[in-house]
Amino acid sequence: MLGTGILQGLIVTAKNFVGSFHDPARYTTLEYPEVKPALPEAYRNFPFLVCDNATDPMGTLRCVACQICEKECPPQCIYIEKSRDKKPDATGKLQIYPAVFAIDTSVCMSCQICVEVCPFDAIKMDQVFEIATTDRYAALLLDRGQLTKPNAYFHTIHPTEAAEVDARLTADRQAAEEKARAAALAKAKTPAASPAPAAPVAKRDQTLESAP
Amino acid sequence: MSDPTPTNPGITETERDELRRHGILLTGLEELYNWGRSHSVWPLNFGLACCAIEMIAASMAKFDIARFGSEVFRPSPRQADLLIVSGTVTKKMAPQVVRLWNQMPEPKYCIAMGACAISGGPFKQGYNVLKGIDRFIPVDIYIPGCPPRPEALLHGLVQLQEKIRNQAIAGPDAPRHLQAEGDCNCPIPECGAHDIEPAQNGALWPKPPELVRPTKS
Amino acid sequence: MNASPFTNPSTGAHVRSVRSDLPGDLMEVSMGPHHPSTHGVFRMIVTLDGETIVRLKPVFGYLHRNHEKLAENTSYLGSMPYTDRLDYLNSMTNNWAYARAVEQLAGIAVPERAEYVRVILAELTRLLNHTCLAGFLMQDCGCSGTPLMYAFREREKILDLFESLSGSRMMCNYQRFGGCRVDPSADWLARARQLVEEYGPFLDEFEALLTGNEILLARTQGVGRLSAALAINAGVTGPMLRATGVNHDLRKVDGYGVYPRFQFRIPLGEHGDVYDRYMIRILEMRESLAILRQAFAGLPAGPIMNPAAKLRGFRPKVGEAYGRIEGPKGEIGFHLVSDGGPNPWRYHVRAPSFINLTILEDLCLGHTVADAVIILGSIDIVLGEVDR
Amino acid sequence: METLTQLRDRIAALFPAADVVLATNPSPSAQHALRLDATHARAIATFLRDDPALQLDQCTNVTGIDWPEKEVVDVTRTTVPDPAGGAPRVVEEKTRRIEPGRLEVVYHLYSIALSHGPVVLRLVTGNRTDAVTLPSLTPVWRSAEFQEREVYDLFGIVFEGHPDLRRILMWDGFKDHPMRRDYREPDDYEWEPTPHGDVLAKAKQHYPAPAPSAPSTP
Repeated sequence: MLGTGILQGLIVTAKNFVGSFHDPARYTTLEYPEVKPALPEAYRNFPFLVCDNATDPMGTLRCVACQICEKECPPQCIYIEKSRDKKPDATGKLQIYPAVFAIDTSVCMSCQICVEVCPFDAIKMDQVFEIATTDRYAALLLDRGQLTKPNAYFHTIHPTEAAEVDARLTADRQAAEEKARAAALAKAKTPAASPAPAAPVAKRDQTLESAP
Repeated sequence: MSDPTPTNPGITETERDELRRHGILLTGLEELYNWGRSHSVWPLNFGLACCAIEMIAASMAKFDIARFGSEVFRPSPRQADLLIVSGTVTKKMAPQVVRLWNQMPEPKYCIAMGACAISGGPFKQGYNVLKGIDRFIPVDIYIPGCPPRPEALLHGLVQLQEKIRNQAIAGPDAPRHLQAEGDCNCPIPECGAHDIEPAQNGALWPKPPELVRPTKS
Repeated sequence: MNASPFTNPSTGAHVRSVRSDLPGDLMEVSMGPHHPSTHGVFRMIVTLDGETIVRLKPVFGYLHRNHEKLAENTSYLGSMPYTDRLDYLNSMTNNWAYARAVEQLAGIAVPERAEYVRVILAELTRLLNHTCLAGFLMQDCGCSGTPLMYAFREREKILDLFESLSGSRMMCNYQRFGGCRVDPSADWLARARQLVEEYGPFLDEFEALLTGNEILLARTQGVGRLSAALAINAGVTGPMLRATGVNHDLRKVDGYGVYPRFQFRIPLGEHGDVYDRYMIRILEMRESLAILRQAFAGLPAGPIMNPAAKLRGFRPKVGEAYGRIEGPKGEIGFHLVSDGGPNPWRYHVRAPSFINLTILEDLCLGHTVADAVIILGSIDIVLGEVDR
Repeated sequence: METLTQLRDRIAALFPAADVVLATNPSPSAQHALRLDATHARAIATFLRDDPALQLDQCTNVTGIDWPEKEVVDVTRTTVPDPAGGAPRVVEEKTRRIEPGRLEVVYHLYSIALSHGPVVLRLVTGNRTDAVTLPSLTPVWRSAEFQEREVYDLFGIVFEGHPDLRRILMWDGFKDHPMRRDYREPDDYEWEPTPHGDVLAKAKQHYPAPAPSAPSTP
């Protein structure tokens, strides 16, 4: 009969309308500014730099300015300049550090490739998305100081990944110490032996390309 | 001439909030006017690219932009208050975007949503991509992200409402539409033989802040 | 019927006779690039006789973002997130098509589990795309709001799944050459399985809302007919082609991935009109649910990435490859030419909705402007892919 | 389906004047191609579409490729027996030659009726400047219509016999062909806060000259 299709449709809308008063599956509105969304652990927005010690963020940056992320970043929104001197990193080993590290969040496409290619677990994805601003230049071009966040923060936003990273870094560190101790022991036994090789820091990729 | 909007009405914000909770509204003309304006920002129904889908999502049930008074997406620029530049503006599209902006009546606002609208974003090195819509029209709020979540758009909208609420209705700080010689029509670029001409609106896009970068080899 | 002066000699499409007692001038109307119904920044220059379309020229390029040029200056991996932004509703299938082209180019094997996960994600994407399309089509028909709102309610559920797996709602950047980026957890799979179980009832409800609606039938049946011969010759693929009755689905024809292991049917249309295109998509969603159930049941354990696949410094040998899969909109293919360097020498996207638009004029001739809007809606275009 | 070599022989028998070359593809995809000459391309294409054993009724993909002029070094290795009776020496002879620039169009054909493919066709222009005309295959496959327009727009290949050869992605007044390798995009690099690589060189012209002894900020 003509009109049954329309009636059937109206019944569906009526069901949804009535259902929206008692059924959470039909009332899906998230009252956003009052109720913050429950972001999944994997959610990514913009990158940040991890430092090991919150009290001395610049001294304990994991980044060693290898410039891999700068090179691999598809939209080219990372800018790194190497330091001329070296500073001890968290393990006490002398390392180059980034003198300038800038990310232009007005360009970044949140693709996470910088995180995937970083051999030092130094750059991770943040989850802050409430960053609308009236100033395009100063507010969206983030420098080293604005980008750096402590490892504890990383643990709060990506607990699983952070735990994995910590376990891996600890294992690497222990292996390095082990090796250094063995080398020192060997050196003590045979003073004429060649000096111990540098402890490996790179975990995934040993062949770091030097910057152009 | 005395200031028509006294900055100190003799009552603190907390007291005023307390009164408001009891149903007593104390307001000035400026506050009432801006309150009305800020809660009825009607956007133009204008989607460009990926971000437009998130803009539509923001207007749908889950994010419900109607809670902010902005659900009335107008198809015609003549009825709209807000231009949400939601996506990549190509050089071929730039004249049309500027024309739409010029067709909108004052007071009007512009939100650059997403990386492409702000700076060209991931596509900024492309030959047909405009490196930011603020080269041609004045932008009030920038929302970075690729694409920003619908919540981020709502956050940007709240920022815009905040901005509207704090605008004076008289004096030199008043918005364009209340200024006697306020003119917001932007010159429309033309598609030339190799590029759009002019490549930017000189009045809006002055030299960007100087950025001293030690020259890398 | 009088022979129309507007018969298109190459295609034979012609104009229905219009009221000849009211002679008047033809009128040229530019629809778009800002038009509320053109699905983005698409423009049609329409010549009208009264309200009947006698000529229609599509104008593209308002979203030409130089994807191909950028990809030729980026590494193979660096182009992966850009493919998300081609057809921004279906990033997972775009990723897969690109990954498949590179895997063919370099001869990379994909672990079995990754193939299953890809099928699961591609079919979820198909659900998402077709649901949204139905909503947008209804929007074009004039029922503004309700169907689209229901469609987006379901879309959000699928996007939540994508987000918790890949980290982003729309731009997943999930596939890699030789596998997938992260392994879905048991918890994620349980959630996906639950969504699939709930999707059938939603489709029933969605169909009760729409399919029998007399206004919808009157607006869509017999509108925008496409013949099978023209569809094949014009390279039309996907649901558009199958609505004309041609049994051609790359999931069956090429049998890529692990699709040959699943039992599913290919819905075919008879008339090739807007209604058939709408119905094909609804029926395809039901088949997708069947594939998803089988994929969940058969998902093997094992690695998700081929350990031999390289992430950085990937340089395929000289050669070229054309890889294609059945995306929700049709055949999405990538043509890659390698000169042995880190960047592709030539990178071309065979965008289904771009080529499906070839026959837009033939479909619209003789119909009214209002019909042109729903014909365009039924082709299912996304401008990011049309213009690239 | 017959192999591409058999197909080439069949075409050569049917079109004796045509120059059909089998272009091998060394990649694992093994999608080899037939390079046709411009004069017979449309006749051969029609044959491929209508031949009952082939029925390549769907032209899926049309692409242009730009091959600018480049210098190629050919290395020929010859094994020279050592006259003294030792191990034979391998002598490398390097010859340099200039590979002329050219533009190429690639068509990917499939058969929906018989479910086979792809057969890849290639057409090559004489050079990159004036001899850029190729026959259009739009009369054979309608799907080539917009794709050939795109190739014309981005690469500047002129398709003879195309019903409506206009720019499609760029605007009508645009003069360049941006997908060519030697295309230079307009200079709008005045705000590049994160430059490196090519962009750094382009952006440098807009930078203020750095202070001579400015130390990098720690």
